[in-house]
Amino acid sequence: MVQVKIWGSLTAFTDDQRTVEIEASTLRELLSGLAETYPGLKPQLDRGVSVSIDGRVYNDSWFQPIKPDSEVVLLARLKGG
Amino acid sequence: MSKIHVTTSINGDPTEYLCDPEETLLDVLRDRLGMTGSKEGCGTGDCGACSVTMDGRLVCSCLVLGAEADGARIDTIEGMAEGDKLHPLQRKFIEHAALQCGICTPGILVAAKSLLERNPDPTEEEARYWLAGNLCRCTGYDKIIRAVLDTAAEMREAS
Amino acid sequence: MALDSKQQLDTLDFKVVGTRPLRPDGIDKVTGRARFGADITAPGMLVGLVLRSPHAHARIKSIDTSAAQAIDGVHAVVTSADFEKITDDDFTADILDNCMAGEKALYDGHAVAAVAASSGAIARRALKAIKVDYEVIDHVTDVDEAIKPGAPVLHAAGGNESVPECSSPNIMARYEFGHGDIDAGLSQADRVLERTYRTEATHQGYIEPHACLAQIGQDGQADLWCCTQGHYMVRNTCAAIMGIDQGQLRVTASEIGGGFGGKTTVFLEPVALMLAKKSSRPVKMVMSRSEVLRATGPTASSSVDIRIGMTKDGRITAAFAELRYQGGAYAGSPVEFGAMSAFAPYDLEHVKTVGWDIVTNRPKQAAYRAPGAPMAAYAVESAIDELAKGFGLDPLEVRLKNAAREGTVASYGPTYPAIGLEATLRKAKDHPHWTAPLGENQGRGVACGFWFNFGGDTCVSLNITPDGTATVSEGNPDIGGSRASMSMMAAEELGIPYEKVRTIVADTGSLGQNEVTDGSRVTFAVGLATIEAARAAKREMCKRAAMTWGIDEEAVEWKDGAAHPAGPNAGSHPPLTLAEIAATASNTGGPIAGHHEANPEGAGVSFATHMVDTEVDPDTGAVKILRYTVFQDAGKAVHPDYVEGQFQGGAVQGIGWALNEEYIYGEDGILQNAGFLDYRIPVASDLPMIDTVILEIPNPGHPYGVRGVGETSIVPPLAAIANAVSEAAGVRMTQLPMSPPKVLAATQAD
Amino acid sequence: MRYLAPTSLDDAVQLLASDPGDCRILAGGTDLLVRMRSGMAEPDSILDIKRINDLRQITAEDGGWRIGAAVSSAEMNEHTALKADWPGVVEAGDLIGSTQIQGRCTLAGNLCNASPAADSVPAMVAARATARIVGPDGTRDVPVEDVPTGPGKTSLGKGEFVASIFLPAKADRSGDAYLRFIPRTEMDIAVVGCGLSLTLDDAGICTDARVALGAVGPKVIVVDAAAEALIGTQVDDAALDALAAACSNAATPIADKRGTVEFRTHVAGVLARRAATIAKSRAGA
Repeated sequence: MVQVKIWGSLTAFTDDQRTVEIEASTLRELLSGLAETYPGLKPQLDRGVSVSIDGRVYNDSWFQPIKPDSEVVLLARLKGG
Repeated sequence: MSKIHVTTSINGDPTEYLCDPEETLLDVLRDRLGMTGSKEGCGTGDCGACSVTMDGRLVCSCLVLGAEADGARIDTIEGMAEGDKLHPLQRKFIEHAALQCGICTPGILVAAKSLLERNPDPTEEEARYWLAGNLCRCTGYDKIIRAVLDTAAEMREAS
Repeated sequence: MALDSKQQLDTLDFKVVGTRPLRPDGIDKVTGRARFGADITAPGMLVGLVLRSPHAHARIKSIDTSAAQAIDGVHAVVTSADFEKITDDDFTADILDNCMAGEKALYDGHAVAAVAASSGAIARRALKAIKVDYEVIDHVTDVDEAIKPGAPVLHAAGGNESVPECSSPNIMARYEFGHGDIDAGLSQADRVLERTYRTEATHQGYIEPHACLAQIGQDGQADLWCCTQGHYMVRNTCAAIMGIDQGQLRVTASEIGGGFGGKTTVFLEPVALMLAKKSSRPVKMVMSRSEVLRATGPTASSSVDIRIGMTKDGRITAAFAELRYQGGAYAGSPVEFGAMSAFAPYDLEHVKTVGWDIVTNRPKQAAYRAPGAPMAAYAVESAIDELAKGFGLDPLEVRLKNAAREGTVASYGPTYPAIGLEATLRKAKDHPHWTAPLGENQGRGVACGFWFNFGGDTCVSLNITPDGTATVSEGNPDIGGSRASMSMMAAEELGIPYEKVRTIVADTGSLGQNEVTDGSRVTFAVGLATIEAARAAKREMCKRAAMTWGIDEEAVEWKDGAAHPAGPNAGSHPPLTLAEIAATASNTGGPIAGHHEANPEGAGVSFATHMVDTEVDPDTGAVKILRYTVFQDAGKAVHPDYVEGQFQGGAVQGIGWALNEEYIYGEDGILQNAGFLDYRIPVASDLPMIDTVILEIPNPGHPYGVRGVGETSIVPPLAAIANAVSEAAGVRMTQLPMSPPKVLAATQAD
Repeated sequence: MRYLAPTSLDDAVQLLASDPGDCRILAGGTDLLVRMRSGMAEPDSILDIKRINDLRQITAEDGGWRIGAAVSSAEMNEHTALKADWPGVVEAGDLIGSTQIQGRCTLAGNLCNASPAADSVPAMVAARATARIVGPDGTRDVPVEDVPTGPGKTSLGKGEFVASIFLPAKADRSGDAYLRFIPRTEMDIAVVGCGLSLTLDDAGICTDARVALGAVGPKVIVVDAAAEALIGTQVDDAALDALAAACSNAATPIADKRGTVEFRTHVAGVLARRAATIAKSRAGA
């Protein structure tokens, strides 16, 4: 299980939990696991998120490995100027 | 609406064109003569990207009618280098990285050349005020001013 | 792992990277030869112009284009009725509605129709002949007014699922970040500062107005030339709007005359394509400056409430920010980035930010250099400065005391790897600027800033020519010298001189998908792809050398621009240079190339500290910038001149934002200053030289340690200048811009 | 649209008088072309006066200077003797727009454009300049302050235009100055402008003064009370305080995108004080 930290306004869809546990070994499994376990997150996941895995930010890479002890943080999807 | 026949000199080349009475010199240069080195950033004389000289006087070509060029001598960025020899300002702008996107560069070079013709030894403040009508959004002007002052020094040494 | 790669980076011995060669597009740009958006022409092209709403908010009851169409020389008229409705993609649907208003005109300048005619004069006449029946409705342009009960509503559907029920329908989204317990933290403070800060909307102010040329054949094959930060984005968006295959639309990026985020979306391009389709002629469209200001994408205006607690020795005990950003008439203000970045420079036990995305009757905002971060940093850094000075503490020391470091849990969630904030603060403290004497009515300000960087889809193709030079094709418009940087990295990797590499920006038919030039990503991501493409070419060249020598590929290594035999079984062969291998390529298997397609992730975050001295004229409130120094971590400065240029340009855009730039709307909701005369960007005489100090703390996520540098430099200036002006004027300034009337009023009220 | 470029003043008068439609005078064009581009002006004809040689001259006349309506600010700035006599007027012209604009813009054009914020107008008014107006009914000279009547409006009759500006002979021990306030250092329209001239006697007592304010009313304001505050004084701090108060008092500004009522009112006094200090030093005090 991976501990996923989510941002505050998403806790409305995770029973007020700031950290949720998802069975995942890749980014893809993480995102689909989140959507399955907490369907309320799906609209935001569909609009896009970035994910910080051990301090590095990933936007798209489905097969990015996640270790059980990885620090995983959901971020608003980054864009720039 | 009848067109006006204009006989002029552009960068030393005898040039004739027909233009509408309300057409600006900038439009003539860009759309009729294919000289797109002069840029339109505002069309109201506020940005200087269209700078040319007319009888040696620095002007915004967006605020000159094409018809007014009759009998005048117009000099544009396209005439700044002599053949394959860049004007010292052009060379120094590249050396000092005084351009990023480059859209303001032609106007600034024309304006800076006009400055150095009148004042071969400008202070930083004089250069900044002379070029105040040439907007640059990329560089913060630092490297532009350095390039102008360095060119002035080099040209003084050479003369 | 990180440490190993850091050590490797520290020992890299560069030959080309870090030098300052001349940029390859320099001569074109100093001679007027470079072709920008409005410089492109096609035989038989028509002039396209847009009719824009004169109302801030109006229902479009009907549009009668018959009189316009009847004018000789008018070849096409387009309204929203010509476009298929987009029902499955809100993001693109909003872009289309912004390009051509559907049911309502949502802001002054919103496009409602367009014409293509044989001349500009005829097109202007045609615009006047279009009759639009508007039902004018109440409007709102202020961010705080927009969420009051009874405010005019832009979109009846309201916001998304993140918005609490019963909120204003003008709230599109809510974001919350942070950790800890704010109230508990505040209770430990010796002083809690509560203030509201406001910033006005500003425009990127690129000097080149948007321009494009479109043509489309009866067979559906289309070509588009335009000035953009991302021609692949233009292709994909236009293809979706026009209902054509992406592969059928080839987009070529012209030289780009500035963007700063403002050219990361489309405004004219779909309209030009539709006009071209209806007229079967090429159509060129060029915006006027007033159209650029009224109807492209300025940044958000903001209203930010801050609550920060500090102990008298300068420790921040808790920090809270509530940020309200209006992003114009559609969802999507960058408030989430404001909320994520606001406290990112600090190591805080109790921190919370709440962001509200609000719509108003203004043009749809577009990204502007570190979108959303400068306004948040302005509020936070102003408050920290006021607290520090209130306790008589050194504002740099206070920042050092609270600075985020490796291992700090960032306010937006993750734990930081090695970061460069502390280094910029120490450099600032040791710099002579910090201790230089100040005169009467003068003040000094400092502030920190943070920005994310990212990678994104990237393709690079590198080809070795038969005579032994290299060409690099990349898919990102060169907005400030990136072709030079790519050539440098390719030359570094191949071991050949910089002059032997030429980099071009390829059209959408030549490479795979490329993310927009944004997120400070190009030197990082395209640079990484260029290095990998060069490495692939080197591997191929080593293979060719091995074949030539009749030895194993593994027994060949690439060094100083040549293949060398290496290892115990390689035997003795004179090295084969790149040129020698290229010369025999036809004999050894054909042309040699390397390419790399990837979505490089793992860009490092970036920090900066800015320091500025200002003088305030106590009689008029006029502010003069006396001295300015930027301290920023670049990871590795590939071409230091252009790194400095990014620092300087960002700082000066920040100076404009802080002092005189603002969108001014009248009571009627009409933009009052849609021109460079009254939208006052800094001119040369407003400024001193902008000094820069480049720090190089390598980014372990990049082979050369490169970090993005383009955006961070606009984050600290707003607060740094506000802190300096507040000190000089003797009164705390909490609203931007600090235009003379505001400064004078503040000093006189004090 | 027609473009007319007569080479004599008589031809110009005749062409303008006989033009059936909206015919605009083109001098520097720095206002007219901007208006045309924005659609605010759609003239039927444009009459370019720059090919009339007389109107391109700066000539000495009765101890003063006659400045043709087609003389640019840059040309005035390069005229040493004119600049020595009326530095305030020349500097005012030199503040209009950029270097590029100054190569084209004219005093007459700045006057006839009738913007309340015109930089050169308060300076000309302070210098007691007159405008020579030509038209189908002959020639008349009027004080420049009587030419603009309100924003964009002038007292010029049908077929009339300004052919030249006359700056009178400079009195001994006199000096003039023009200052304006803008948010940036260049390129802006005046938020407040103040033109001021004064004359001192041998003892340094002010014997004559004239003060004019721009951008704080619908047209240039001549502030007699401000002049009176200086006359009879050594232009000392007390006199400057009274001057500043009189100017702030006379200002009747509006609030707009360029400044508030309070700001303009206050700064009118600040600029008057600073302009008086410069004029005083130019007068030889």
